[in-house]
Amino acid sequence: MSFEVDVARRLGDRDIAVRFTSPAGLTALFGPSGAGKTSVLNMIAGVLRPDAGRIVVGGQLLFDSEAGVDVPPEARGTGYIFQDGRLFPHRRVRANLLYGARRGDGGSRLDEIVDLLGIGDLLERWPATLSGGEAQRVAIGRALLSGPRFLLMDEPLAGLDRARLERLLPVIERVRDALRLPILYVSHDAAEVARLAGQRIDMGD
Amino acid sequence: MSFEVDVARRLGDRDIAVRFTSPAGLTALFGPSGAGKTSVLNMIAGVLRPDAGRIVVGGQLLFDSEAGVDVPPEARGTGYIFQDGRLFPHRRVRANLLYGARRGDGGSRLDEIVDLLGIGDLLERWPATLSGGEAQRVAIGRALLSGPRFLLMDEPLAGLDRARLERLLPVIERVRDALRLPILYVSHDAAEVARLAGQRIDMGD
Amino acid sequence: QATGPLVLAAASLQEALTAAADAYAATGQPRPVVSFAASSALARQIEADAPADLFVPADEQWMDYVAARGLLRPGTRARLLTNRLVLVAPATQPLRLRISRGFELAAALGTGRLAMADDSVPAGRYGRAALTSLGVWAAVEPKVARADNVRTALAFVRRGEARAGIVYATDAKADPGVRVVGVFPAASHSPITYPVAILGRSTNPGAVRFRAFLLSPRGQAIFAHYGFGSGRVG
Amino acid sequence: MTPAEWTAILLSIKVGFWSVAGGLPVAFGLAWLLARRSFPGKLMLDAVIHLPLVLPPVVTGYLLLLAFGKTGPAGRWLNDWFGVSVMFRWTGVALAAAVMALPLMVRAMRLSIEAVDRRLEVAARTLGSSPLRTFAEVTLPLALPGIIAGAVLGFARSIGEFGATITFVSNIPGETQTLPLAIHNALQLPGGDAVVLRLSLISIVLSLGALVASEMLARRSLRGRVAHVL
Amino acid sequence: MTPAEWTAILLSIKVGFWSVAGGLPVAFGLAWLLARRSFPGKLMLDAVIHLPLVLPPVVTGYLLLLAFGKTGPAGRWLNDWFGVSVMFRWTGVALAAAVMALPLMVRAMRLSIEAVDRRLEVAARTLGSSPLRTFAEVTLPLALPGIIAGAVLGFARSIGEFGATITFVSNIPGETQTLPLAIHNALQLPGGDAVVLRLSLISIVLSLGALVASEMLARRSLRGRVAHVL
Ligand SMILES: Nc1ncnc2c1ncn2[C@@H]1O[C@H](COP(=O)(O)OP(=O)(O)OP(=O)(O)O)[C@@H](O)[C@H]1O
Ligand SMILES: Nc1ncnc2c1ncn2[C@@H]1O[C@H](COP(=O)(O)OP(=O)(O)OP(=O)(O)O)[C@@H](O)[C@H]1O
Ligand code: MOO
Ligand SMILES: [Mg+2]
Ligand SMILES: [Mg+2]
Repeated sequence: MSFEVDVARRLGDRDIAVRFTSPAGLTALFGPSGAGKTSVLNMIAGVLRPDAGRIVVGGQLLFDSEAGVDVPPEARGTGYIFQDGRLFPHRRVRANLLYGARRGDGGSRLDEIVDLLGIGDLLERWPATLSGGEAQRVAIGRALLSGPRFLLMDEPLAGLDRARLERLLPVIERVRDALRLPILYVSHDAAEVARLAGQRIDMGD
Repeated sequence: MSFEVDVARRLGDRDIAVRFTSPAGLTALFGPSGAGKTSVLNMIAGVLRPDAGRIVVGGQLLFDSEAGVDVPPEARGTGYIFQDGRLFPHRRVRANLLYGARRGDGGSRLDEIVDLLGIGDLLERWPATLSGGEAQRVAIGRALLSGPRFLLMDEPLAGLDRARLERLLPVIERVRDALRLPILYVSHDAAEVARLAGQRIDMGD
Repeated sequence: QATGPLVLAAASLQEALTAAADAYAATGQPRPVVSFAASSALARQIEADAPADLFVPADEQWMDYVAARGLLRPGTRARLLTNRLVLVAPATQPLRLRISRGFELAAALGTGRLAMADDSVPAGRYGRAALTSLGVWAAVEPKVARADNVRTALAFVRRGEARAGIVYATDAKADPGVRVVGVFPAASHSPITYPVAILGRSTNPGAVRFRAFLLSPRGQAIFAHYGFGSGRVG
Repeated sequence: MTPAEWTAILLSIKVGFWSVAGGLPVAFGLAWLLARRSFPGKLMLDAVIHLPLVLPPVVTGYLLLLAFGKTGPAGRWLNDWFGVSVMFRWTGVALAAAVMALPLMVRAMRLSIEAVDRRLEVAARTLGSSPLRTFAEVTLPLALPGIIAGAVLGFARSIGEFGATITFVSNIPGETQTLPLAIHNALQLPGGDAVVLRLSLISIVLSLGALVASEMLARRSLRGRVAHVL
Repeated sequence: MTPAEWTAILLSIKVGFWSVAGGLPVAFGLAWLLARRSFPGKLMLDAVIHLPLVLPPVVTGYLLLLAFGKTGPAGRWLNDWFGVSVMFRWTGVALAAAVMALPLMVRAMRLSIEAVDRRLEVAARTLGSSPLRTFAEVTLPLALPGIIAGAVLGFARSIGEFGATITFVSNIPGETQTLPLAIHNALQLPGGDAVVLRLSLISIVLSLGALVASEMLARRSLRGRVAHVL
């Protein structure tokens, strides 16, 4: 089973609760703005603590409120592409890309991924000088290079142009299939979801 | 003429240069990531100084390097929806929405716009607690309420779900037609652009 | 209601002069207000034309400084008090030593230190002069710990951080934590005197009266109680 | 507590309050200049602001005496224009305290101004906000942590200031004798330790009060600014 | 410049360097605790750190004497375990300077730590970075402006420290006589003004050097972090 998620968390006066299991390579998390998609990703990554529940990814138990299990985020093996970018402003693009590579393969796939994302010209640049889409691609590269056991992608392709998108979708498909990384994917684009996702989880409002 | 833009600016080792006039209500700025779309919007808003050029919007001269005209940003009457949100973290949602309303109609359209954007429940919340799409909608509301003479929209609908999008597109159409506000609109969605835009400017790479 | 004169006085006079001001006030006069600080700071305040009435520094030097600038009321400068210099040791580690020409102070200190005021304040200059005239300064100098005033030197001795110290007799008398080893011969240093004078810009009639009180037998008796010698004799 | 001690305590509070109230706006202006502008002599200005930190306090006090004494340029100016003098007055104490606290206030605020996200100021400008309004409604509140920190540091420094004060405006009970001067007096007296201890405790309580107030203010000002994550 | 003055200058530099080098890590740890943790007694810790600011320096010096003297608890401990004493030694001067500078360093760093965007730390954790590595590679460099400001403030304060030093370790030329002590001496002597002026200028030049270095460091550390907009 790729994802077994059963979590509940109160945020302000909203109750976020979701329960799903998905055997698919890529599971899409679908739902309107404010439904709680990012919160669910945060809980799986271990950066937002569920009030109660249980999280298993790729057969590994990450969280269980009853058993008292709570694996710290750095040990979960997450490749998290945040909705809000979060590049390290004090490191150049190259150093951003390689930040998590210590855990992974030490960045041996740097050239390949840089090429795929079309960010070869940006390696020596500071994040503050990147355009929106450029920063987004660097964030994707950073997550992929960190040797993750699974990917959490929060609208990773929003803000990318069609041409870039057409080049990136196959990459994600390859990650899904060749590397056999379970992916949880948040998107508002039904077509994109239909193309990529083996299973679609709908979060109501 | 809605927009008469002829600007050039060097950014790092990239030369951003674009020249267009558009009589249309809504002009789409189209182009791949890194083409310079945001930079053009910044120049029109008066927050990035062109190295040379001339900017006229709705018949009003905003910038002319030869004549030495450079209207300060607060006097340009821009309604700018930034690619990166930029809500004021120290003000609640309501205060964010009303920040520019002093210039506009004093916020008398607050209820109407809040309703259209579906952010009525969020008025007393702090920006840090908003979801990605919620923040985006508040930013749109803030720009609309500031009584702008024209709108600059940098991928305003990225990250919004389809249902929300379907409700928002008519709003933009109404702004364009009823309020007769010239709009410069950055988007990667060709369909969206086709639906909204009277004219489409392509920025090459 | 009349206000008392403002007196600028050396910090080392604090206890005695406060008592004198109290006694003066008890005679029905407006109580003098006394500002205690380093004589150097007070002299410079007078030079900056600060509105004060009486000046009582810890030595003649700063009075000369003020006098040279014409800031004193002519004919009001007088010698108020005298003091003696003593060698002290911690009460818990007494030192047996007789102060005399070439006495074994350096040896007695061993690896310990001699706390005294710095050359820049009067007590330090008197102490240095005394040790020099007794012929032991060269041997002792490397072991000297200089304090910014006598009270700090006294603290080093009281806490046992210094093996011995040179302070005024008045300070030693007031501190039960130290024992007087001996009194330096009066001839080993120039006389320790505290002058008093009325400032030229003074308009407070109390200035004349309080000055007279300090120099009167009643005033002198109060200072004698704290160990000072009379400035009228000697 | 003797009446004289009470007087010193009240004076210290008054001095602390006014030195911060008067010094903060000046410090904020300077911090803004240093954080945001570049101009010839900027490093010099920075150095001058740091002077009271680098020089022994008595030297600062002496310089104040030279400047604000009856014959000093600032003193003459104050006298000619306003007919006032700070010599031997509590206002002089507040002035000395403010000068000594200035570098601390400026540094704290400068740090916070530099940490303000300028893109938010840009956003305010496009919303029709003048540079001044942007400053007052965006920069200033976002720099609030530094303003609060500056105020606390300044208050604490003012409460503790000794050397410059006694050199500048002497040690006059009821007028310029603040807590540290009273403590210093007691320190010179045999058996004054009990008084030293008592007055020191009072100083500590005063600054503790300022600390508590500042923490509450800081919490209030940052209310809602942090999300729940991690 | 007399040889004695040269000695005082070199000693001041040594003291300034070591008080900052020794004090910064302690201050950073404290700043981190105050910025990020809540624990019982936090306000008390905050108050204790501010003590040297609030109390007259001579009181701090006297407390150091009580603690680090022969019979004081810290002094005895140092002697029993390491066979050393800081009394009347230049190490005591550095200790006094560090203590006096501590509140300034802590405040500056605390401000910067509080300004660090915690979402970046969260990102680092998800990339496999332990809390410690996250601290060293994300929090620390992002808080660098505060560390630099703290170092400058601390250095300047150390260069200027007088009251605590002379009360704690007295004024021994060549061992504990730093620039402020030499300046203070000169100030007490009629006609010492020329020396006061000369030594004050040297102090100013020293701190100016620290300022220039810090501005360069700050610029380097912020290189590339600001975009061209407005
Ligand atoms: N601290 C908080 N206080 C109150 N409500 C909160 C808080 N944090 C999050 N929320 C609310 O929780 C809901 C879920 O947020 P989340 O970011 O998970 O939404 P999302 O599904 O990712 O939305 P989007 O598609 O807009 O990014 C939102 O309505 C948000 O406003
Ligand atoms: N300070 C800078 N130094 C170097 N290059 C810069 C700098 N600022 C911007 N650029 C480059 O200028 C180009 C235009 O940036 P801009 O943000 O305008 O692109 P954009 O068309 O909005 O892209 P996107 O669709 O990804 O948001 C980008 O390639 C960017 O990397
Ligand atoms: O009373 Mo003094 O001027 O410190 O010797
Ligand atoms: Mg989201
Ligand atoms: Mg862009």
